[in-house]
Amino acid sequence: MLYREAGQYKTSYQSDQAIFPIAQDRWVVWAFVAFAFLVVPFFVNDYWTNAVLLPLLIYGLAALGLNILVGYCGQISLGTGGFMAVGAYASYKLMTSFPEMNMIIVVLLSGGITAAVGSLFGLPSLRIKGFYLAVATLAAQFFLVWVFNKFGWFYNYSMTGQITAPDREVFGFLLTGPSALPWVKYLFCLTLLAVFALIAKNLVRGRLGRNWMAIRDMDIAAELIGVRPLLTKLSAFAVSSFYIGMAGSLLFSVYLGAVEVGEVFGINVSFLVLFMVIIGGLGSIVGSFLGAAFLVLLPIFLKNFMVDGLGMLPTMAKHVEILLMGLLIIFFLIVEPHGLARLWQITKEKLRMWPFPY
Amino acid sequence: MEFLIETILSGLMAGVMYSLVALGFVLIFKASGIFNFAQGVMCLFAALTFAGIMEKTGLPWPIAFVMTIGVMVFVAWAVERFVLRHLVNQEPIILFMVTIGLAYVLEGVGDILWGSDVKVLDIGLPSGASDYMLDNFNIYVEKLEVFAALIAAVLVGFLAIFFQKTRIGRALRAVADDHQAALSVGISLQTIWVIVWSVAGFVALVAGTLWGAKSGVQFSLSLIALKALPVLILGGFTSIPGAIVGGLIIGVGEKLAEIYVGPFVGGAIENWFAYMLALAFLLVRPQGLFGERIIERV
Amino acid sequence: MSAFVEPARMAGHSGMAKGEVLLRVDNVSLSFGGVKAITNISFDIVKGEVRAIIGPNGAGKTSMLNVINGFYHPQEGTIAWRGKVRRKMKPYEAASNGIARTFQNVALFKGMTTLDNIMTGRGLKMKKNFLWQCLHWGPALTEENEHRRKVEEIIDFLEIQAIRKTPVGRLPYGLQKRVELARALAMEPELLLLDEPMAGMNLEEKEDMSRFILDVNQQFGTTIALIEHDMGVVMDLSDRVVVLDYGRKIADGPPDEVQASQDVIDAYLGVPHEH
Amino acid sequence: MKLKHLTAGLAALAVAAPLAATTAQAYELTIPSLVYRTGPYAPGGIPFANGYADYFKLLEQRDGGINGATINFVECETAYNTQQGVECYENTKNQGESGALVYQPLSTGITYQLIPKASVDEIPMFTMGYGRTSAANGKVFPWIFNFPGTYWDAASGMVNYAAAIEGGEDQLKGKTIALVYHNSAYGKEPIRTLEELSSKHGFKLELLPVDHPGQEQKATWLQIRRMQPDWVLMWGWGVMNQVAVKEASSIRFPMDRFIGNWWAGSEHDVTPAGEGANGYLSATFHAPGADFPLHQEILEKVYDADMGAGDRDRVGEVLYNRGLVAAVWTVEAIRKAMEIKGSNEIVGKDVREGLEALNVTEERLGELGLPNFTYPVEISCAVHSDPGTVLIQQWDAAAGTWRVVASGIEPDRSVIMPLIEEDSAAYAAENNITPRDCN
Repeated sequence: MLYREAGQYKTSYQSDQAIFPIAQDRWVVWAFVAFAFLVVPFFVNDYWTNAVLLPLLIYGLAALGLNILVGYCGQISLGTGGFMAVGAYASYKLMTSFPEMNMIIVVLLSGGITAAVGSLFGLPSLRIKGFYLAVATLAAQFFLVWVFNKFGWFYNYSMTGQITAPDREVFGFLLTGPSALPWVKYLFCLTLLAVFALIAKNLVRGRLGRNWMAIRDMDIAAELIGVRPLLTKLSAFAVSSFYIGMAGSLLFSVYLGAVEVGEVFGINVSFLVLFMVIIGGLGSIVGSFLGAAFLVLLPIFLKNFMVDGLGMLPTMAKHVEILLMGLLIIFFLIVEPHGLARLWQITKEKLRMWPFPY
Repeated sequence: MEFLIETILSGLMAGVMYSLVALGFVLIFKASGIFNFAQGVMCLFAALTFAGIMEKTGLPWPIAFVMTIGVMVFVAWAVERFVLRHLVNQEPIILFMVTIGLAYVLEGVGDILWGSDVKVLDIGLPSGASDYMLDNFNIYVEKLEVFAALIAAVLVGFLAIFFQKTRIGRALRAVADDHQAALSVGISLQTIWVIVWSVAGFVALVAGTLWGAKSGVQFSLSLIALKALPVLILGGFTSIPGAIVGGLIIGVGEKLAEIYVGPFVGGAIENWFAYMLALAFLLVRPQGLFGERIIERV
Repeated sequence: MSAFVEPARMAGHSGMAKGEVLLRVDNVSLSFGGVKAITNISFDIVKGEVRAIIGPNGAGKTSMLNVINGFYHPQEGTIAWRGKVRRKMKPYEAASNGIARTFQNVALFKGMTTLDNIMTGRGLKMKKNFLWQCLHWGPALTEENEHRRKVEEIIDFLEIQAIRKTPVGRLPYGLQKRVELARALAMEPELLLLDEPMAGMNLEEKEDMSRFILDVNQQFGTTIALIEHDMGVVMDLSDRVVVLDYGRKIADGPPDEVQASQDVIDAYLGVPHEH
Repeated sequence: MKLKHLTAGLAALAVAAPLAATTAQAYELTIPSLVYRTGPYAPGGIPFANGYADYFKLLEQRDGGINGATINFVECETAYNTQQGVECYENTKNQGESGALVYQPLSTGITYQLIPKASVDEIPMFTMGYGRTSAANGKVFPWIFNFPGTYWDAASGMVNYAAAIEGGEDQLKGKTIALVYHNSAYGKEPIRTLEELSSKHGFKLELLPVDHPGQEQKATWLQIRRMQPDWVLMWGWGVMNQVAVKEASSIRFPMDRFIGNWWAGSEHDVTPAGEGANGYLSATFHAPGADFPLHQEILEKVYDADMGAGDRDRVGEVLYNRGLVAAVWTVEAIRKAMEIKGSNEIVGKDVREGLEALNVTEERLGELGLPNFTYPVEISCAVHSDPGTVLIQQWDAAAGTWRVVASGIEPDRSVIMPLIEEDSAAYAAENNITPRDCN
């Protein structure tokens, strides 16, 4: 009975198009945001930040970016790992070349560089479609990883090819390096994610977003009503890569602090982020977060539950975890092929009817 | 000159090994439009089961082989019964995602049943350089791969007869063309899917055995799928000859690139080169070499 | 009709007077891999008229529309748009020149709501740049709201208020056709190409659609070229008719004249060709 | 503080204090073991993890712990994945009274990721013969220990073995040595040293990278067949090793001229190649086999009690012994730490002291049940990797065992030490580290 939209009249187009048109939704979201920003930072420790929250936020950002490309514009990409690597190496070069540069600028510029690279590899999308495109983007994945592994300039000619993030500050607080405090890292990533989630939402409910979806749903018809396919697809590649590049930059500088390209940005990352997008819900901002949460939190939860809770051997627990992840993916897709976001939406609709379903 | 011939021959042989993996993808895509990401893991799972049965029971390999086929048929049945049946008419990307879930499940089950150690698959397959070629022509040809090429030829011949001459085969082609039509001539879609996945499971067993003979059966076998993907897009998702020809082109192309171009750029280029080669082909023919032409209408 | 609509504002932007030639097709031929779809066809469309293109199945009508809006490129012949001759043009260029169309098989964006589908039609008219769109605030928001108002006018005009927020994939066929018309209208086109707007509709729906088409033509002054099978509809609606058969033009003129033509009667009755 | 508390509601956030039972019992030492028994590198990870675990199990069974303190052995699965490694590290580092005492991350990626963190968290890392070579410089990397030898020691030792077989260092002049390496940070480690050695001895160095995973190496071995190198060295891992050994035997490369490093020389690397692998060489720093008193003790006290981590017949495999020796050195360092502190209630910081003062003599090895098993190790503040001496073992396919064919091969530290100085100085500069002052 509490969750109702009856009586909430929209008096302007603006309020009709608001992100959360229902007042209860808005309160819940504001409460959640307030909690994330004002309460959580006081309680996070190393474990929560490094093992749980940072991967969640960073993969959330990457999934959001990929969802723009796959979910909104309909172009399947398996180059995510490679593009994240671009972001990571861009920020390494920026951090070491310009030690004074503000980390916000570093992250944004890394995103920008990735956007340029992403658009370049988006060019074939004009001709190649569907799974053919998906496999073709693997060319970007393998090529980029090879490049960063091969050319010394990218890792400042260190003898091993590993890159390590030096200590950098943001507004006087240490953000990168081993001594950075958990809450600084957490808040930095959270803020970026919140701002760019809002921007993503704005884009997809505006002209560009409609053009992306038009291309996704029927590219020929879109072209006939004046959507330029190349420009639109490339813009999706660019925006998506921007997000993914930022995620790569954060993954390297804030989260891991040291990476090796083939291991951290290998093809499994490309698949992982794509899983997040599909499990979460194609074409849904919330879905990106739900998908990231599912694939980041569930394995940790299962592991801790089985090892500490049930006392299983870690190895057996790992095997069972892989098996359970597979079963859950299949189960969720059968229950709701359109992802966790749709499941969430259905729940809300049911709630709206409750307790009188008819 | 000898070396060039040797390189090309090796490329062709390696190509056949890729084609064997790609074949499984094509079969399933052709009959059900599913991009079966689990194909690589199926190779691993089949080879693991094969090696595992021999190791645990000590049975001679032909019996273990037949038992493994039985397991793969069971997997096919289970996939249809518990997964595909509930997802008829879903979008391709959802079906793709489901096969990823399937890959996890098979990997988990394989690990739990047989462990993660390397298993040596010693069933007397020929291996090592062919003495005849090496002594007479100074050309290195790997016997295992010649054998693999023969197997591939037999397999493709078998599949061709199966598709052209048998009732089930014709039904499969009908399904590939039009699900509705196939239903209307009284063929159960369920049966067909079980058969196709069984055949793909059998192909996976063959590919897994041959690759496993080379490196021992271990987790990395599942990664050979990554070698098959460029073959697949180059040849076209729906064409069996495409999988073979695509494999040969990729095999030769990447070997030539690695040996003749690699040294100038620091080597290890064959992985991405295969994809770039396939990408270049796609730019000319977006549906792959033998894929069905995509006609756009409004 | 909605009181919001001001015909003068919605009318085309060419400043051309009624009765001038808007589009001229000259000796156009089109073939696919040796099979001729259109052979040497010429006709014109005059500003402000309702022009029908009719003919039996496979006569090349849809191909003709595809040529006009740049989806197919004819091997021979030229097309003059507002007096300017062009040979090759991308579909989105046609769109920005003021040519809109609907499709034989509904080509809506299935995953989007009615409102969003129609809003895509406004895309060409929206000018605010990427950064403003990111913010969805200030000028971008004002622009978005302005266009939303336009779209609401069209929604009112076509009487589809109730399905505004429904994903079009869930709508019945007749309504989908109407949404498609709305999307085309949102472009404020000068020339509106309608490919069988009434296919698959029942009588009532056909009547509604006919009324909308006439209203669009009369209220907004939009020039319309339509393909239709229902001869009754064609005769009622159109000012002039082109008849195609096997890719050739066999008649051109006012409805009653065309109806009387022996070639047309033969074509529709299936009399064998002499050549 | 684990995710499972989420289920108990957000209140769990407040329950940050460890929930360990605090009955007045013996001090408990937390020994984390980051293992990978799954994923593509599992075949190498499993025996190592078993050896490591079995030794601690033996101490529990035989002595009830170490010097009166009990052992809390925490195994955590990383699947050789950096991000899972981070989770394991964060999950285990504050466990128990002692907190994690020392880490063996067992993967290059996780090692690099933890190098800066460990020093802040004051937990030493023992990256035995892997990880960052220049961490041997204790002045820059006080928290990292990579004895008994680094990759550069291995590379130099392998070259010296080749020189010995050829008949002296001067005989290397004009010879060709090919390096087949895993195309990653790990595989690239020896290149710098080999380049130096190449210019010193005048041999030609050919570099042949193999991309992960390395199932298809035709192109690499065709190149080797064409260039006919006198020696092939390999820095491989995972399936790459098995395929390389098989390819080498297929092209009839003389196996006794093919040397793998110490991660490319265990039983599972050679068995798939069958007879063809006979004669394959590999560097190592400890003996293979189970013919040592310690192994017998483990079989009696651990395996007979059905508490072994792996299969009984795999005790004594090369990587099992490596896990075992890692555990032995770790425990010796812990004992040393207790000795220095004069109490068994030690924490990570103390173990670092213990590692730095470690001195395991041959006599001590004998007491531990490992006579003539490995070299005596003596660590100092400045050098965290001694002695660097290399063994070469050879595979006997018929017997199915590794045999030591050369021992006591000293690396060319006159070449290596300047490189270590150079690389660690670069690291120090990039990360604003002021090297410690010590000798």
